[in-house]
Amino acid sequence: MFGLSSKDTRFLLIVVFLTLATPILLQPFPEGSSLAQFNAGYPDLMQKFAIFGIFAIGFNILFGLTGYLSFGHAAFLGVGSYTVVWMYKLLGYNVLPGLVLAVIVSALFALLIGFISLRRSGIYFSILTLAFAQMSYNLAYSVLTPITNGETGLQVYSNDPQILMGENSPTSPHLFGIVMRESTQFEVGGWLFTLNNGYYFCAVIAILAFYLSLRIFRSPFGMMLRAIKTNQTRMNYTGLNSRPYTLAAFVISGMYAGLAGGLLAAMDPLAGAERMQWTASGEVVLMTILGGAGTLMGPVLGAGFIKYFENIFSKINDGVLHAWFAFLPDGLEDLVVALIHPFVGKGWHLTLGILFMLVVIFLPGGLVEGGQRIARLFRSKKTKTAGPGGRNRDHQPKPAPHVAE
Amino acid sequence: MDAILLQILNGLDKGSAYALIALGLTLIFGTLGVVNFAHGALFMIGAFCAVTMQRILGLSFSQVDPTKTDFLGNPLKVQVPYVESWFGPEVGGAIIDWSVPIAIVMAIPVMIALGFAMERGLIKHFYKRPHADQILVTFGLAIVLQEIVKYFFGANPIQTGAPDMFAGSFDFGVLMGFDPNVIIYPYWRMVYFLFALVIIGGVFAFLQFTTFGMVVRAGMADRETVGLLGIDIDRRFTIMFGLAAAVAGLAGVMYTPILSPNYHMGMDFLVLSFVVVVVGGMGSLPGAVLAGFLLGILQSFASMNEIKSIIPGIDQVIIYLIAIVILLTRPRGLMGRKGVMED
Amino acid sequence: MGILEVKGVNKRFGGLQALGDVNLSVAENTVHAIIGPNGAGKSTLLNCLVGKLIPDTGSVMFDGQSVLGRKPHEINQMGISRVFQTPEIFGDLTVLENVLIPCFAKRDGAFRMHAFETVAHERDIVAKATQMLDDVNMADKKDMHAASLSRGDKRRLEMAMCLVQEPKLLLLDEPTAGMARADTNNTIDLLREIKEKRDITMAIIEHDMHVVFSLADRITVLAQGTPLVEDIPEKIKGHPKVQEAYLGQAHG
Amino acid sequence: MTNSTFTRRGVLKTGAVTGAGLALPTIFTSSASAFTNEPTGNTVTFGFNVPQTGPYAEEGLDELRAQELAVEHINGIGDGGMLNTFTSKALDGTGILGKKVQFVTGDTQTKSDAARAAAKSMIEKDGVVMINGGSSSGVAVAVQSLCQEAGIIFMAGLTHSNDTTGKDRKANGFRHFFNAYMSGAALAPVLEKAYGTERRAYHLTADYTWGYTQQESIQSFTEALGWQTVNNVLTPVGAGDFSSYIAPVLNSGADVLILNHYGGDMVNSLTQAVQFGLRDKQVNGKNFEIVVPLYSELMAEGAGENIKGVFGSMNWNWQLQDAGTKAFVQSFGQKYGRPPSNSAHTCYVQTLLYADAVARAGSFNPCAVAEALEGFEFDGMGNGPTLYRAEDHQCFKDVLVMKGAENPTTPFDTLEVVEITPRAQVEYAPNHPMFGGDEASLGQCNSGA
Repeated sequence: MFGLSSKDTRFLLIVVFLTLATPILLQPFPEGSSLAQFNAGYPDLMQKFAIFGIFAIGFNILFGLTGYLSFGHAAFLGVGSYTVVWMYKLLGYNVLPGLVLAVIVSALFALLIGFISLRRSGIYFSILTLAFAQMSYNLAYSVLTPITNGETGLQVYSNDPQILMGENSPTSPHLFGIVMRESTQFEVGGWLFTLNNGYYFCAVIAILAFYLSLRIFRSPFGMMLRAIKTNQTRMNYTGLNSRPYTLAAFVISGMYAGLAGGLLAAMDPLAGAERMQWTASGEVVLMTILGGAGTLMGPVLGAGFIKYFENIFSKINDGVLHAWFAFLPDGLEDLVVALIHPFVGKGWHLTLGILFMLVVIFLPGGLVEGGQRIARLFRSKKTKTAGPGGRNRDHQPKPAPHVAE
Repeated sequence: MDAILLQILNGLDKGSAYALIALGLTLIFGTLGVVNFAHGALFMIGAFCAVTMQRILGLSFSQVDPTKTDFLGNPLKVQVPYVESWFGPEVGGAIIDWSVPIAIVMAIPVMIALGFAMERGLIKHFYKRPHADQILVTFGLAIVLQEIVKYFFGANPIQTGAPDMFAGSFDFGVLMGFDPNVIIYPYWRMVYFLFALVIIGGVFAFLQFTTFGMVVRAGMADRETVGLLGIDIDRRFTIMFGLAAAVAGLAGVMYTPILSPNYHMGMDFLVLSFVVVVVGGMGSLPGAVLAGFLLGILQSFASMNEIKSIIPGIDQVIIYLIAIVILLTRPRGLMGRKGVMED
Repeated sequence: MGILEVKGVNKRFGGLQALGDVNLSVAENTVHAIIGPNGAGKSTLLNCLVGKLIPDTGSVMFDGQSVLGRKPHEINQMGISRVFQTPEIFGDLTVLENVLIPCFAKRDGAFRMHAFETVAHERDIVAKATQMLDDVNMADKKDMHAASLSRGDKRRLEMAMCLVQEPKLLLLDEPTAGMARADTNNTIDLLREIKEKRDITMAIIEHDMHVVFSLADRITVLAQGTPLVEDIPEKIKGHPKVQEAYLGQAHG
Repeated sequence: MTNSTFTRRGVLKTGAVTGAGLALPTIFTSSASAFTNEPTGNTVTFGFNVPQTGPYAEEGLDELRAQELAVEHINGIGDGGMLNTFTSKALDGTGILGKKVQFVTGDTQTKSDAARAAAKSMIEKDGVVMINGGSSSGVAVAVQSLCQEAGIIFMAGLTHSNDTTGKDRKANGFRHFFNAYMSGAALAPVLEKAYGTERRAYHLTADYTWGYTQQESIQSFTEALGWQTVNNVLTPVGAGDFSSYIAPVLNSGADVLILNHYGGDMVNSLTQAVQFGLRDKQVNGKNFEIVVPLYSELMAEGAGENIKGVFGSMNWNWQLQDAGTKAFVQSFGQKYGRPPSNSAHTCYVQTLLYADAVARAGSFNPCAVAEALEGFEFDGMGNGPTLYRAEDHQCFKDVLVMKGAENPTTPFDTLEVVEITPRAQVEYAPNHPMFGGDEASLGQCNSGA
């Protein structure tokens, strides 16, 4: 189906299901329970999962496949956002023209930066991309204030032209009248679920983006990209010109980033310059490596992981801690709270840093490898009970690790 | 002319800091082949050694001064540093005043120990891992280090002044026949520049003239061969890591009077120092130093009003612009070797 | 007129004359060996043929066209494939994928944006690659990680990757360097088989006389960057100049 | 099923006890709400959005302390602080309209994006009715427009840019803190008195929106005094080393350096300017002077003794002697062992003002609250008689001119109050050109219904 093998189709269907069911899956705890703090099923965070998932999927097409480590992808994210907000200002709040243009503009921008940066490889390439992105950020923050509105961030003002705005057009981002920030809520027992238009818009695009990346991974083009990562010399002596391949990968991943940036502005009509800072570029690198570079699902997991930390752990303050451990005797309660205190709330960076280290030390393949290990553990238990037939596995020649999963 | 001289002077101490950090980064990269994103954090820890020394020397006991009241209206508790009560306000005050230079004594062992611990405990396991993994793990470490510092010292910049002796500035202009106040240069920045020269010279001399250094240089060129000679290169590389950490730390200690330290100063310097290293050429020590000073001076030039009025915002992007130009014209930076970090 | 014509090629590195007035002609469907002691300029000559180096003067014509100034991938597309001293393969890919890539390169040229096709659906190409692996007796290893192959198998795979492109000229850079005797013999067998089964021109740079005399139709002896003699193997064997050049190191 | 623009929580979070929500096996509960996050139980949730990481984390921490204290006072815990001196007596220490106040916190990271994400999460997930806090103008403007869209009230924390209540003003947003224009208006007479009218000023300005507005304000006021502006140099944010900007100052013919910097930049640029010996120099026969238009206690602490004798302005300072200030300092000092900063003060006051407005309006409906705040006159909050102007939601009150103390005895009295500039002197028309002119408009109040 969809031009995919049956295994990939199954994989895709699982991803589709998980994406569509996210608003329910991420609300495992009933409202009002003390663990409700950990629920992540609210629109903003779910949108971020989908959007940064797209960003990371795109980044992975470049980094995961070709091995070219770009430290400047945030520039495309920012360009995408600015494009969409400018379209709001000029045309109106329909997100479609902005998103289409965001992808086009970021593609052109990526073509320019990629054309220059890809003249070098390795860390020299990384620094070139970093330099371009930092220049974009610094200029957007200061000198280009007339275009970007600088530190405040680009937003829509009432005196903007908005020539396509009708009398009854929604006054916030929408797709032909479907307003992004509107939600449908329903309650089941103590559980409250929020089905947000914006999230589903992002989710559909994310699924398409994922499907596209799956196709690229399985295509001859994707194979060429992996070949570039492995051995460029052989690539060239096999009659293949690696430059257009890497440039194409760079532009594609730039378009993904532009799309993600555009979606950020489609969910929330403001574009800040910090989106282009090197820390934002670094974030997508971390997401990809953390999840598992070169795997299909890894970057998405990494994106979810980091965004979850940023949004959920940072909100656990002492008051919340005290509420959790209220059942303990006073002295003990204070001690436990004091012990946990440095790691949550404003200390969420610390926890994140420690987790980076733990993951990379113990799971070199990222979170995906963790998942695979668990699966293998599960499988080996099963094969043990299944009898000697399953044991042969280990003695067969080791098949190449498939890039999927 | 005077404006250019002035900016060269200003570029020198900025360049000194860049060069020192880049030097350490290159030592680690050149010897161990590890991309150390925690190097900025080492610089920051060095700076906080100075803060700690200031705190230690300023350790005080409270004395109630009944004539004054604090903000709640209670009698004011005056903090009297122990050193002042031991040695008298004169000598004691002088000791506190000199806390930044004194901190060097503390910073050297602390940084070397930290370097050893980092290398043995963490970096060692990452020699054979891809650069991406090294980046992730050292970046994680950098976050952890800076969060720990933040936990103890807060997020605010902390004032750590230079000794009073070095307060104020020297008028170079008068010396060279210009009007007064045309070319002034703070004494402490001169100290910093000289200090940087001493450290850089020391590192080069160490590598050039000691057997230890020769082995390390050989190891940088060809690790396997040196290993085959039966020389325990790993132990030496550990020491090199300690040395690199100490260089970064000392750069941080002495920089505190110029830049009040805060917990994220390491990250601020990290990106810049990587640009410096790459412009110099990965793995080239002279390249790192050269690029450090070059970028420092060019950045100062770009800050001149005359230039800013022609190209607005040039001072914000000059470093990156130079990096792009150099990397496009010289594929491996100013003095880079072939084949290093190109895959 | 040979398929490869090298005329008056000079190459200097600083003060060192690496190649001095090299003339060489490789006839179609022959195996032409280039031998010579270390530093004779064999590798430099090879690099001039594949576009890695550009000669200072002289011309290199392949199949009636000049190769000078072309990039390695362009020269490959003209029909020259190269086997390296240490096998250059795609280590992270499977054995089958390693062979698929040259198949695509042959069909689609130096670049094609085939991002929306699926490898598995390219049945002709997969069949061709599988057939090739079968030919070199590696069909059973097609799903293995190329990096995990033995050294001999890597060489075999690299050869397969070159052959599947059906090159007009196959360049081999010391294909048996550093091999044990048994492996060397296997390689000789493999090359002989290729020579018999296919219409192919080969140029071999080699150190090992055993290999050269087992395979070559013609031999050029290179010394200090200049061709010393060129002749059939039987004549080369006893040639005094060759003896002189190889004095003390008859077998490398 | 409910359709809502921003999420509303029907069920309350009351700690460990799971209430009726779980007991009732209701599926597809529906309850119409009049406005965003209408509190239905016996509690109401505030959102405190402050920088907890990044360069302003310390300031954020102090804001958080004050907000927590304000919540205690509203709920009747502690000594009541400024509620005792506040002229409006609508709050009685039993919460607001019979509901206890609870709060959630978010981390702005001093980035517009992160601040909006944190604010959205508090609105969507925690169901807050009001957001308070922040330590930079970019963040304030970004969060303010978000609150406008969401239909809740935004009570700005520390934001000094003219834009917040100028061209970016919003019907749902309110600012108690003073602004760059007021700084200029308050500083000018003091500068005239201290340094005369024959001065030549050199501006170093942080290269972003706040820097521009402050520079513009100060320049216009100093030029009105007769001062000349020699140059205005934009410096990159977070430059760290400002030496190449400072070094040419002396030779430019200027005799006053005005540092339009804040936070770490201000600490560094001031420290370095002093290190260059600028303040020991004589230019044009006058002592060279430095002015830092916007002060904060934490930055003063960071700059140490370099601020001695340097003029600047503040919204409020704990050393004031009015009853409101004393009550607040007492209450804050007892709890945290340190006097509050002026950003803590503004967040504390804003929280109380919001609560009071709700009590007076008798509703949490943002439009009703906004109406209660508009044109509200009050006293007893430490700034003298204060007006929340209806036209632009800016508070008008006295402004403090400060000077670095010569002989501080504790880390907390590094600044001393030089003058309390009366409110009349810092007032301006709502359509002042620096505040967006005639085009600036609050827009319509949004309740999210």
